[in-house]
Amino acid sequence: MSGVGAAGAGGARAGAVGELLDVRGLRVAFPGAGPGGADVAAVRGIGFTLAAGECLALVGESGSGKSVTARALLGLAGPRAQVAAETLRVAGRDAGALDEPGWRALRGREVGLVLQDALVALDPLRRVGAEVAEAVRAHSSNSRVEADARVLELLAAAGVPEPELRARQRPHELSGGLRQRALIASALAGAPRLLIADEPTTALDVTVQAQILALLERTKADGAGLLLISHDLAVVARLADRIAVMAGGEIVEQGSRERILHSPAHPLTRALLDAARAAERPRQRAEKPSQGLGALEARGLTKRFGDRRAVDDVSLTLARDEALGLVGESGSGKTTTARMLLGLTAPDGGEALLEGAPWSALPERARRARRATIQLVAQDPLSAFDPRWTVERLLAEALSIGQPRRVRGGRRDAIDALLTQVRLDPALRTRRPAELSGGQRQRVAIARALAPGPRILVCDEPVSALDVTVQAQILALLAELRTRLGLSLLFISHDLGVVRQVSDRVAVMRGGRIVEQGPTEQVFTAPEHPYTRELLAAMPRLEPRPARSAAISGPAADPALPQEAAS
Amino acid sequence: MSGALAAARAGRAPRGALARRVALRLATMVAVMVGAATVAFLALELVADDPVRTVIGLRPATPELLAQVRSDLGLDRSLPERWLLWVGGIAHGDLGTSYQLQRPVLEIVGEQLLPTVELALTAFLLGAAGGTLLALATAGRRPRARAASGAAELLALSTPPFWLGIVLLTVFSFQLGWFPVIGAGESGLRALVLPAVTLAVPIAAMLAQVLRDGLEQALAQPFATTARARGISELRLRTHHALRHALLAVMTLSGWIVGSLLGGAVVVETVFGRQGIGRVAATAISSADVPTVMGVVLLSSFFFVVVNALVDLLYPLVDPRLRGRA
Amino acid sequence: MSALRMRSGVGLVAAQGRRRASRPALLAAELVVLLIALAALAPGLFTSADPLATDPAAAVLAPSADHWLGTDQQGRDVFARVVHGARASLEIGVGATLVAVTAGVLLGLGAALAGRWIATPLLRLVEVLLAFPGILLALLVISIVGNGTREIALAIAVGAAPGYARIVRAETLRVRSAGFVESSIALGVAPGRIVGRHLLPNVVRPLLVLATIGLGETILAGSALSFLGMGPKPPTPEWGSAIADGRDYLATAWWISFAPGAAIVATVVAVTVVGRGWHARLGGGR
Amino acid sequence: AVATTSGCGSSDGSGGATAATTASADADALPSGGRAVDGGTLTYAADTEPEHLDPGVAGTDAAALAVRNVVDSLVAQSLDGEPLPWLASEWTVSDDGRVYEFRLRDGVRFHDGEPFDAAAVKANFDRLLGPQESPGGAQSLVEPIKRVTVVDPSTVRFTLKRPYAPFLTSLSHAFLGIVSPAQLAGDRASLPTRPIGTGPFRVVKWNKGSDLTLERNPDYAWAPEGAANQGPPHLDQVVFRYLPEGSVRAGTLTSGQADVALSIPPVALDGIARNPRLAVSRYDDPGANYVLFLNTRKAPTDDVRVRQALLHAIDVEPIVRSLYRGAFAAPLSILSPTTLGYTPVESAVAYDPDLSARLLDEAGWSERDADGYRVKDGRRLRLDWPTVAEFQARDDRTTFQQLVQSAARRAGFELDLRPTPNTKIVTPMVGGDYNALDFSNKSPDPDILYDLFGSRRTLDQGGANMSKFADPEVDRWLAEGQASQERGAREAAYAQVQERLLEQAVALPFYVHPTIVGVGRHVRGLEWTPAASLSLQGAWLER
Ligand SMILES: Nc1ncnc2c1ncn2[C@@H]1O[C@H](COP(=O)(O)OP(=O)(O)OP(=O)(O)O)[C@@H](O)[C@H]1O
Ligand SMILES: Nc1ncnc2c1ncn2[C@@H]1O[C@H](COP(=O)(O)OP(=O)(O)OP(=O)(O)O)[C@@H](O)[C@H]1O
Ligand SMILES: [Mg+2]
Ligand SMILES: [Mg+2]
Repeated sequence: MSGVGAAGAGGARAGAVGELLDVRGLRVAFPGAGPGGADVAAVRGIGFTLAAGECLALVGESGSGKSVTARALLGLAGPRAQVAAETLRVAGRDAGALDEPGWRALRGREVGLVLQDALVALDPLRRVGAEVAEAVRAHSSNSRVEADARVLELLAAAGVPEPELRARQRPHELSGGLRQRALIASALAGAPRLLIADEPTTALDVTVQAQILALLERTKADGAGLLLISHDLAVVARLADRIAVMAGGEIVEQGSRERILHSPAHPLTRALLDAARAAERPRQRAEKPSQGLGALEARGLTKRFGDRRAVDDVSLTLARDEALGLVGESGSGKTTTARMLLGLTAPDGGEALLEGAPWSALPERARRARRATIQLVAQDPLSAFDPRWTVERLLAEALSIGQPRRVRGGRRDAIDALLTQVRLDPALRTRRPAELSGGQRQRVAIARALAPGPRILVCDEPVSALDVTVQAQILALLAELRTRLGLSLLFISHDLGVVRQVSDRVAVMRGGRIVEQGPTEQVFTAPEHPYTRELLAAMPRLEPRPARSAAISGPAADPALPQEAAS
Repeated sequence: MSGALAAARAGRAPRGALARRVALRLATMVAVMVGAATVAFLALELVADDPVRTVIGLRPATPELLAQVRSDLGLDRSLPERWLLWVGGIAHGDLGTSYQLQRPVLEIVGEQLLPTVELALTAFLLGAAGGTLLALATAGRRPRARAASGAAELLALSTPPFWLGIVLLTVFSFQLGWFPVIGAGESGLRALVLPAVTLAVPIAAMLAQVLRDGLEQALAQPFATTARARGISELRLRTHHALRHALLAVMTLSGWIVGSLLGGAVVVETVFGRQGIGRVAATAISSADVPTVMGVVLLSSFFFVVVNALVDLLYPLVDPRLRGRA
Repeated sequence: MSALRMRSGVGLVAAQGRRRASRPALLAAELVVLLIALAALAPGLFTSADPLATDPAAAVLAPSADHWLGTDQQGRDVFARVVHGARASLEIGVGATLVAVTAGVLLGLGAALAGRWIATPLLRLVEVLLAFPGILLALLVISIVGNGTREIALAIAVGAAPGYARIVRAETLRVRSAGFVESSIALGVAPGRIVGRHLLPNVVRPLLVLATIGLGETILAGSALSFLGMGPKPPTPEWGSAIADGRDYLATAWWISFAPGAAIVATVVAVTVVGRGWHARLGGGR
Repeated sequence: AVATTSGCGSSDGSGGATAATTASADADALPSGGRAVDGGTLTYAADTEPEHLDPGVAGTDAAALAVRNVVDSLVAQSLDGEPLPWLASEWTVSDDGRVYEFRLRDGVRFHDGEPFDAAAVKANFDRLLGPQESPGGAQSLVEPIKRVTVVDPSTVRFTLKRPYAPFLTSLSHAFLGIVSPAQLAGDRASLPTRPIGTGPFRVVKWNKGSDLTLERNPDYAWAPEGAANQGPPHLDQVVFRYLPEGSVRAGTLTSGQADVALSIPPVALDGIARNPRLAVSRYDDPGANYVLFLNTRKAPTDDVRVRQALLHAIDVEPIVRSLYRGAFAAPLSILSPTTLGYTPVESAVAYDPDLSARLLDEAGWSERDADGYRVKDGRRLRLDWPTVAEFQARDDRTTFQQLVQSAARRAGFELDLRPTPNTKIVTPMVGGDYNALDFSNKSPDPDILYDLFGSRRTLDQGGANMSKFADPEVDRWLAEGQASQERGAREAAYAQVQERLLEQAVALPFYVHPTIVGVGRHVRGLEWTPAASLSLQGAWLER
């Protein structure tokens, strides 16, 4: 055995304390942190327990208080947080009575924490090895040499290939999956009996996601208690023994995995389940044969950044009225392709055609008149809006494109019509982007894209920043608008499930190239390219599939170079 | 696997390209320096009074004398010709001859360089140490201490430096007698204290503000929470994690620091009657001593350019994320 | 040195941080700024004494009921000088800052957006001016244009402009590649509109806040120039030159240079606090 | 005459003459008594650093202050203006006043071991008479000399272009001190930083911008006749420390860091005078006082009534008294009281606001505008007064000028004070584009008036006639003053000049500029020279 702490330590201490976590009536508030100085009650009296070797999953929508709960268990809710609990026993100690040194003794040694933002949870300026070594040395009198040896051991056990090399690198030189594993290694360095993992797989590609889940599974098997936090039921379905569903700072439903998955009581739980299942269902709509001329066409598009080919000889056709999905892991060149198609980035080779006419080859001046035809819905709507503009002004700008100045009232009606079209209350007209929720923001982005009356919509990861439930709503809206307005849709996502719901045809990208292209159901049910198969295998599912485990556990395709960092 | 790739990549960068990059950078540096000196040249030559008149001042000046001085100073040549001569001179380490002192500019500047560098360096070290300690001690802690030090910093930044210098002198030299103004040798070192402190106070204040801000930002980052979750002490978190991040913010200040050291020298050297470039510069400008002004500007822009280049080199050392980007 | 502080734009961006002054502090600072502005516009509201009236017989009197802040070397009422000095001091501070910001915006936008043939020389010019120590630049300009209040403001502005230009350029480049500008391009918005409606406001607003901080620095720069004998021409009441003129009296008649010094400190601190407060109010980092 | 006019930055030396009647120096205040002991370093805090130490090229007081200790002159002068033997042991003057023959002292050696002889003297003067590398203060001093001849190794003859009474005074000047002929012939490059003379001290080290160290010449045995110490100096070293800030100089003195401090700011005088360890001593500079020259060629100051009105409108005395705390005197003439021929002209300078108002009314400036300034034909009575920024820090002149400005305002004058950078002032000055200019002109001889008011001595002609004054009678008197060898005749001539100048209100006397030093009481044996400078040759430090 590689000796990852939890096994030995867990064994030794197993008899001492039964329950690792005993939480009752936990409340966390941030006084004065809300809008207008109101108090924020982030967690409102929740309770749960966790035993060694067990996994409790905390699921719920964004903002429901999952992370705050996790941090409060380690006394790290922040200087402004007010934490209160009827009972708060962590690793057998009464956490309510702990002072700062007491907490310090608990942290790392008894309880390991894997923070939500894996990509930024390691100090970017220090070597990965130093980060892990710090965890090792914080709780032992190991010499530097011993600590270094232990670091390598830990990294290897966490499934990091070439640990000597990785220990010497800095976080930005590691892919997201590797970073997440290094982070878990550092959390396990003190051989804690309890591991808290906050969204350990969000923002990772499906293949990498699968590897991390496997690692956590092993940790649990070694005897440590695991508190797993996620907003995605499909992700936790595999690991959790028990599931607690949070909403608005409260636990609305708690029970065994089977109970929650098969007979959910709370509507929210059901919504979460529905969202997860949608990805697994085959597309309902009948596929239309692509008709006539291409609305948008890529011919051998190539783009280099430095000596790296981000997009390499990509040819695609988006037919009229068609929805084409473009999938691929992070850094595979999806966004770059889209930008070239939109005429925002000049291709180094090849050409993009818009409705059969030259497009990327034209100067911007000539393109401007036709821009109304093709519109973009970006991944991150917040950055796509001028932060100081109101919704009204944003939409007015879009409406004014290519149209003569309208009378005030007319424009206002047009704005209201747009908002209604995307199912938004026209009263939101006066809000600024920062004052909208993620789902509302994305709807405004869609409304803005619709304003000039486009025939083609390019959506670059339009839902990946959203909750699963909101995600589902937006996807439904897009589907509806498409049929109602007769739009052609280029839909980009790294999430296979999402693509499957939306597209008529799918193109799979990897390393800048299209490796497979075909009708959606054909690609999903009978993938030809091994890479497509690998992607599909890694897709998290509510119901475990028996044949997949071998594919998951292999060290497999870590992107060789730091792609997340660069993109 | 990826290591091999990275190595291969590094190997691919041809050595010639690196040399070309270095050469280009050096050329840009020199161009900026010469450019700065040229600004002074054009300004003084085109707009100021006749330099010959200024040089002679109100001494009796017959037309013959005027003509003689004009040719002595080489002012009988055309403007572009003089500029070319000057630029040509730099290549041979000749910065021309001061109109006012009738000595080679290189010599004048050379003998004043060391005291200014000594003063500036001491001030910088004092300022950096003071600012760092202050920031470390107050970042994200006790609101009252933070407010007090914040107020002190604002005060320090709002005080005219010559005034501060005189006050420091009055108290610490004239009243308490701790640090002499007049001193050489061993007491010369003590005589350095007050001018250096005068120069260092605003730097320390500015650094403290920027550093504290950087520290607080770093301490609010997820990696700081992760580090805390490992059970390390607060001090270690500050010194081993946050400080380095804050340093990045400070490095963007380097241009300002160089400027404030050199510019501050003008005032501080006058107050304390110290040797140095600053005083030479002030007198040279006020007497339109074009070659000397150009020499001083060339030199001070040299420091600016060099420090900027150093910072550019240091950035990737402090922040490895920047490595490998051109 | 203070002449240089105004060039610290880069540092200031970093310095102001996310910290927000407490509400009462901000309010007090706004009040101080208001009072100072009022003094500059209508000094008569505060004092009826003539700031120019000399009286050798009443020179260097300590503060008293007649002269709240004492009298100076010329027997002029120090309080009146300080109140009336607000105008020239602010003229130098505000004037220099305005000129510097305007020039900085033009230079910075040009260097960021113009074609290579214009942008590159502009960028080099900014670099060259940055490399030129600010106080020397100011002295140089004064030695050329003379030293009226306006000329001094101009001289300081020349030293401060390149710092602003650099920030404007960096901000412009940042904002230009921001998603919302790209969205506008994708929408087909005309370039002129993009610059006017999206770039400029997003670049200039944070700059204006910076400028409130730069204002204090320009006032200080003015006083350094006075110290070097290049201050505004007498008998204009002005704080910087009042400190410089009173420095020999520091040990014997502290009030002569203390009062204008306090005025400068109060202005700089208040303006800085207000600037930071507004910066935080306007949405911090963006 | 020594006619350098750049403000106070003019020349100084050990020549000069004291008006017998006026006691304008409190030389008594210098600490005295005790028995001289050898050794020690004297630290001398001075305000301005010399730009040059080469006596032949230097041109400022600051240079003279340092150089005087390094080089000796042919003659010296007593405090009452009599020439005394120094490097020349005796001399004769021809009847026509054109030929001077000097017998040189034996056994004098330069610091480099070279002997001092007639050839050395000739070499020095030939250099000054030949084409100059850069014109300095010495230039105008040697102007009257036609040639210098070696009669024998210990006799040298000067032939002048015209009779020139102030010649011996000129020769006593530090700028005509004799440097080693070996240095002149060989290592000239070291002259500006390390002149080699025969003086009581030699230059050791000059840290430009900071301090200058001189060291005792142990072989010195040729002090001027009448000097208390005829042997080598008592002090081992003299360190001049250049501190431009007045308060800092005063501080170094009070804190004991300096033994002597020059130009103590008036505000600090009381404190120093009260300090039992310190003393203040002053000596009025000879030459022309600090005055405001009025341009007689530019409106409105071309009207004598306007000039007179200004003269009578300003009560200078209380201004000087209050600002300078009694350390400076309000003058009654253009010349300073320590100058030969000084003649007070009380009536002409009297404060008389009524007379002033009458004169202005007469001249047509009878109305006043909203600001209280007088106007004529819609134009304001505005006088353009550029000041040299560089000199403004002296004597708190900025303050003084503003007090004058505000006094003039009461009479309806607008004095437009404009501190002007050096780089901007020469052209308007030479071009006559001003109404008023303020300068003081230190000089050992009343002949300074020739340069300041001689009709052919305008600025564009290399003179210093800033008033652009031209009066044939004054020219005649000035010529008489130069030519006559007789003291009484000279005094009479200059008296007439002074009266005429103030009658015509060509210049406004502001104050008599004294050299003020603060001295530690432990410093003994200091002596004032007639050029208002302290001689360090006899100084010693009490332990
Ligand atoms: N430091 C803080 N100050 C103020 N409010 C906070 C703070 N941290 C969290 N909150 C608020 O507490 C609530 C719960 O936040 P939490 O981060 O626990 O959500 P979450 O369930 O983890 O969501 P996500 O899935 O987006 O991570 C949110 O409304 C959040 O805005
Ligand atoms: N402006 C750029 N400069 C340099 N490299 C770039 C740039 N834009 C993209 N790249 C690189 O090109 C490659 C493809 O990037 P792209 O953004 O198209 O990927 P993606 O498939 O959209 O990934 P993600 O899912 O993370 O958005 C990546 O390796 C990225 O680092
Ligand atoms: Mg969370
Ligand atoms: Mg992308």
